[in-house]
Amino acid sequence: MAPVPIEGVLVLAAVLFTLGFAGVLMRRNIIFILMSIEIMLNAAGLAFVVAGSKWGQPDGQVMFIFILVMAGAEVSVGLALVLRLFHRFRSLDADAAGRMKG
Amino acid sequence: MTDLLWLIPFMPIAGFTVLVLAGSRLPRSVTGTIGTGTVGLSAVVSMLLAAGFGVKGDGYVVTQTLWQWLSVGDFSPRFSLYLDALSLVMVLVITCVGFLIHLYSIGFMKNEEGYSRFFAYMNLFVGSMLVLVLADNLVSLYLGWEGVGLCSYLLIGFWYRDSANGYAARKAFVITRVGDTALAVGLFLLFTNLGTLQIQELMQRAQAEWPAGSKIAVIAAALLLAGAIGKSAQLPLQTWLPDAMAGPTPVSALIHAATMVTAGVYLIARTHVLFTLAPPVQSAIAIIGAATLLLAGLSAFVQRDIKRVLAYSTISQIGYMFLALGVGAWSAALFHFMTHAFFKALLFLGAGAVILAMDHEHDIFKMGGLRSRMPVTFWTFLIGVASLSALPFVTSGFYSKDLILKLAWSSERGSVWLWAAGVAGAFITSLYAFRLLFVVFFGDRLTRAKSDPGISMTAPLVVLAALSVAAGLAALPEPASGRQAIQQFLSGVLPAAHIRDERTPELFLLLIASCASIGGMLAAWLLYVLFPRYAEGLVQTRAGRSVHRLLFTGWGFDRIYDRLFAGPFLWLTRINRDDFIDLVYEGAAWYSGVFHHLLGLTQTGKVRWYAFGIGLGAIITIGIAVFL
Amino acid sequence: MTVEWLILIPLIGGVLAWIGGRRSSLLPRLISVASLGAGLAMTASLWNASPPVAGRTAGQAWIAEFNTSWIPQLGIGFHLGLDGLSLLLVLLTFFLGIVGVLCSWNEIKERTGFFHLNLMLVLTGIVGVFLSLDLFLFYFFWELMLVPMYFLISIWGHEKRAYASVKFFIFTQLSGILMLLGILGLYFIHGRSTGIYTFDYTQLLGTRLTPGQSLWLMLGFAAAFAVKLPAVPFHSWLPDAHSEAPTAGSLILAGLLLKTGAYGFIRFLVPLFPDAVESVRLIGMVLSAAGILYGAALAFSQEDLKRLIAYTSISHMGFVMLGIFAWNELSLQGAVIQMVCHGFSTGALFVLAGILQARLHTREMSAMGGLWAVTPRMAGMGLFFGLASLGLPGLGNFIGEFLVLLGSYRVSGLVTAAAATGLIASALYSLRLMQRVFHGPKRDDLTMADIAVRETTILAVMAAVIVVIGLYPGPVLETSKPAVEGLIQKGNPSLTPPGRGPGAVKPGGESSGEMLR
Amino acid sequence: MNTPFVIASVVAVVSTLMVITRTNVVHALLYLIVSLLSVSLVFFLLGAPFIAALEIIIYAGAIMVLFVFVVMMLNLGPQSKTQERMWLIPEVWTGPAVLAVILLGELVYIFASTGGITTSGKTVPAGDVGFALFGPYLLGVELASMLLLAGIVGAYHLGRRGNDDEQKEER
Repeated sequence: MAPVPIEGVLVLAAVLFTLGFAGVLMRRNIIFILMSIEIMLNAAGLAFVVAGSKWGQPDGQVMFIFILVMAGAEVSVGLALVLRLFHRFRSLDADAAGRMKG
Repeated sequence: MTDLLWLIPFMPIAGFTVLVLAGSRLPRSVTGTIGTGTVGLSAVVSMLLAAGFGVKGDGYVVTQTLWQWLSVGDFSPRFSLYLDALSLVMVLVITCVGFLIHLYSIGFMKNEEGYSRFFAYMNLFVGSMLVLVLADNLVSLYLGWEGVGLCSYLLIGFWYRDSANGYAARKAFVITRVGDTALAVGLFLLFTNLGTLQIQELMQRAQAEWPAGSKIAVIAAALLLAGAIGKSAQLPLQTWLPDAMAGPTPVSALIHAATMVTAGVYLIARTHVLFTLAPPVQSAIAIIGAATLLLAGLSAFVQRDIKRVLAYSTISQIGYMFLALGVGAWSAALFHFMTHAFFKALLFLGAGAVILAMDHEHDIFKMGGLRSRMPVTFWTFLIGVASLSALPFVTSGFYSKDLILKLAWSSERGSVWLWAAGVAGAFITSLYAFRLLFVVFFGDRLTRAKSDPGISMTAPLVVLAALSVAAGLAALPEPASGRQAIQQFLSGVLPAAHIRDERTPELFLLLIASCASIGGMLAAWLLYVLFPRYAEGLVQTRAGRSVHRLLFTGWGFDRIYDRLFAGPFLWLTRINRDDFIDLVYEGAAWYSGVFHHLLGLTQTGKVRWYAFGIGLGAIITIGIAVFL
Repeated sequence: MTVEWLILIPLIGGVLAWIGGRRSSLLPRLISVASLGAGLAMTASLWNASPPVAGRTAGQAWIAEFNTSWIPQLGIGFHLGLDGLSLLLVLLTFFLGIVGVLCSWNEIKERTGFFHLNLMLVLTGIVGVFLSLDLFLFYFFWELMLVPMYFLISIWGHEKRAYASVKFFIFTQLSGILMLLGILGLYFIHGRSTGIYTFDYTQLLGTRLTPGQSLWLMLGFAAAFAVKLPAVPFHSWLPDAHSEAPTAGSLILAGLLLKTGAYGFIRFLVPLFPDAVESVRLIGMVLSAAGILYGAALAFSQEDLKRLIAYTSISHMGFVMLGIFAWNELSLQGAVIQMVCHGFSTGALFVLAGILQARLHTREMSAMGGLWAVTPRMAGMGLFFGLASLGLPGLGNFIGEFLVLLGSYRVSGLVTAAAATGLIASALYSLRLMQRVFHGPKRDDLTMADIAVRETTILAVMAAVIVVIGLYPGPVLETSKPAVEGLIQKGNPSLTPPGRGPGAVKPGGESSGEMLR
Repeated sequence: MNTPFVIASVVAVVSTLMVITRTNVVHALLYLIVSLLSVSLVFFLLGAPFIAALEIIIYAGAIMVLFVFVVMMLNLGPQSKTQERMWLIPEVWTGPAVLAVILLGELVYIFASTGGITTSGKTVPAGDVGFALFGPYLLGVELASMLLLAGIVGAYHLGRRGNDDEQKEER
């Protein structure tokens, strides 16, 4: 099969990243925000891998692994916080926890 | 014996310190004797020293250095006293008249509270005046100059309870201070250009270095003149003297008639070399003198308060002295100063006696017919008025004023117009003088009045009356030089006036002058004794009323100065009370507060708002990185 | 040996007073008075021990000197030097310190220990400023003065004390930092050009600076000194700090802190940057003349007694600044005399204001009036010090102002004439003060005790000093003569070593032909 | 052009779009899983089979499952649909949408200018990745392990029911 064009993948990563970013801004439900963050992380990982594949070096993939690890840790702690938030504010509205302001 | 010179100024100042420190505890009689005694002692010492001078007055000088006041770089004035013929005349008049007035005020202030404070200030005044007159350098002269200004402030505001007196005192001090500042700047200029402030040295260096009429000499002389005008209440700084009558009458007699107001005359006489070097300034003096004597004379004519009449009369008489100085007749000015000191002090003390008798009634139209009730006061007041209006031959005023008029005509710097102004002034002077006499002492007795005051008040009146007649003797022509005794006496210090050309019509001038004074008397007789209604009628006419108001307010100078200087200054300072520069810093503080508030608003606490911010930041930075 | 003790004594006194404060409220006062008395005695002994003027060669300028290294790596030395000028000011400091302690004897009731600690720390800072000859040490003491004074105002002050103390702190701190920049700039330039990095004043004197550098460094120093000696645009902290501070606080603020600014100008600014000062000389003089008139105009319209006195000290310090910028022997000696006498006359006025406030619980002059009958002795004193502040000849202030104006006339006649009108303005506000507070209608609703023996003696001593300086200023002038001559030598651009920046400008003496010359 | 790549990326984009726009959380989750699978295909095409496998196992397998657990625990399900719809009104998402489009524009502008480079087409076997991991990146791996440990402890501590301040809350 024909070699994959770099900017094609990069554009894909950019699109995914922006969609994830838009998701973070648009949704008020914290779960959706976390999911969008996952999308953004995944898009970033994609960019790393495609860079690595361009030189045929494993470094891109090593970076992806680190991102994976970070994403795993982040989701676990994030969701634990979401649980606490839910118990505390009885709703998943991100703006409910807006006490620190002014 | 000459080293007793330091006693003259020291005695009154010592009296002042004693009275200030221990005054309130001493009984009144002791305070009185201390106050009067010190001035008396200086009078005695000055008479002893006068003996040494004799009549020859050939530049005989007594000096005594007390201590080195300052020595900084090339400026090293010494406290030293310099007594020559000019200062001797001044010292004699100050101490003798001062002594008489102190004697008078023992009786006058008998039942006033603050007795020791009064005598303390009076002693301080005589002390500073003596320091002024005996100073041998301009800095200690300035010290005496400000000292007398201070005492006039303290004594005008003596009855401090009434804030109007306080206002009059402040007005006097501030206006004289304007003159003093000009004098101070003059001192700086003289020192910077001539390197010394020692009067005698200064005069020699000025004569040597400055050509006549040079710009620097004119400026220096103008500044000294401004100082003299401030202190001697001449045009345009004369508005404070009529208000200064708020003080007790002996104060007005001593300070605002006899001594302080003539300090300006002394200054000009002392530094006459400087003024001869600046002809325009000298003619300015003459013109100021002439203008002042006319304006003040006219204002005196319409005053109702007995003391204000005399105040305006003082301004007018000093105008004569300035006229004399202006035309270069230095010794004539001094002669008029001496005679004026005597008869004006006499008039003021007489007025004080009248006021006391009418229990503090000042309005002359509420008095009348005091002739029979107060014979001694009447007769002494009559001599005073006669001398003021220069009745020919019998009064000393005549000799001194006639000398001035003669020299105004014949002197090199004089002119017919100045002489004419002088003669007109003479007529007006005798007009208002005799008006005062007739209204107060003649006519039907309107109100009750006590009889003559005690001996301690009448004695000075009698002595002063004698002096204001006897002083004329000083005009006796000297057998040798044919010039008058006083002129001869002062010739060592003050140069004789340069006569323009010899053929001055001596007799004609004498005739005109005496006609003026007698004419004024008769006119006053007509207006105020024979047809008093007529004078009233004249004032009621519309033109009469506006002229009357103009003259009454001293030609409206007060209103002009209020609107020109006092008003704007007060308004400006009141508006700027909280210091607009402070608003700049307050503004800075306020703006930082606003900025803080705006920043605070951006922290809404919403997670998505912060994400939005991050995104925006990313876009902007990428945009900058990519496109710029 | 003795110079560093002048600083240690108040410091130790302060700490002891603080400790003493725990036991009894009287002990700190006694300790403070004792230590300040000791300091005064030591300075006095230094004064008459100082060799007569003739004996002292120009080189050995300092009456007493103490120099050890403090942080050698950075070239910072603990270098103290006492010459005629600083000796007079240190004497003034100790004297006013004692007066400050005495007049707050029954005014300060709570936490007297801490109060006296702060008071003594301020005094230590001030004495340190007057003695230090190392720029870093100078800056150290400059900041040391600030914090305790802030506490003095903010803890024991009156109604708006928080506002006043913060404003005072910001003004002085900000300008202090600008001075620090100046010091460091000088330090590095000197280091780079000569290789030795040192903060020592005597070595930094000769640094070769380009006009641009010299101007900017000078402006850095000038900022701090102009704020402390309130030059007009930077003066607005003074009225607030004075009216809100306790009597001792405003006494020390007016009497001493303003002098540190003037001292800074004389000792550091002009000698270190003679050309820069030469170029801004006229501007400086115009600014000080404006300061004189503006301070006086504002003093005239104040209703609060202490604010009025504060503005008068702005006007008086304007004379000092005029003298400094004219920079010749006459004007400098005049500035020294004016500083000393202003310390006494304004200090005394503040003591009086403090007494009035203690009795009437207000500073508004509208609540006063007619006090001459009620308290004749206090009124007498008030009259005396009012006259001193309007520059009555025969009193010390007049000598100061007269010499300053005489000296500055040589530089520019017009500015001096303008400054001389300040004499009229000073008459206006002093007499208004007298009228509103002491004269006026009788007040029978006001029954007040006249001033006590303690206060009378303080005021009498200060009055005596002013009269003596007025009539016989010889000794004071003699002490400051060598110091002033030395400084004029350093500060006069034309006399400094050749090859300094562009052609040396004509010395102040023969400036351009003024109309009035 | 590489057709499987195009298909995979189209699927990824569409599914991610659906993730954002769904109101029901579970649907969004499933779409997310689809998106992750398509991205793993792209990884495979890029010659990174090990990463593709990891993506599926860890990302799609573990993390998404964790999400599902939490969603189930909070039983969000259908009844929160109305609330979601209320939160997703146009005036909420227009702003972020515009911002996202601008960001996309900038990124695309950057990437488009790289000009026709293609991947080397050489697949990088898992062994190389292993060698790299425990070669130069050894430190990174250790740090990653510590990160995971922290994640675990954090999750355990925060997730524990019966936490004292919660007790306070309910009482």
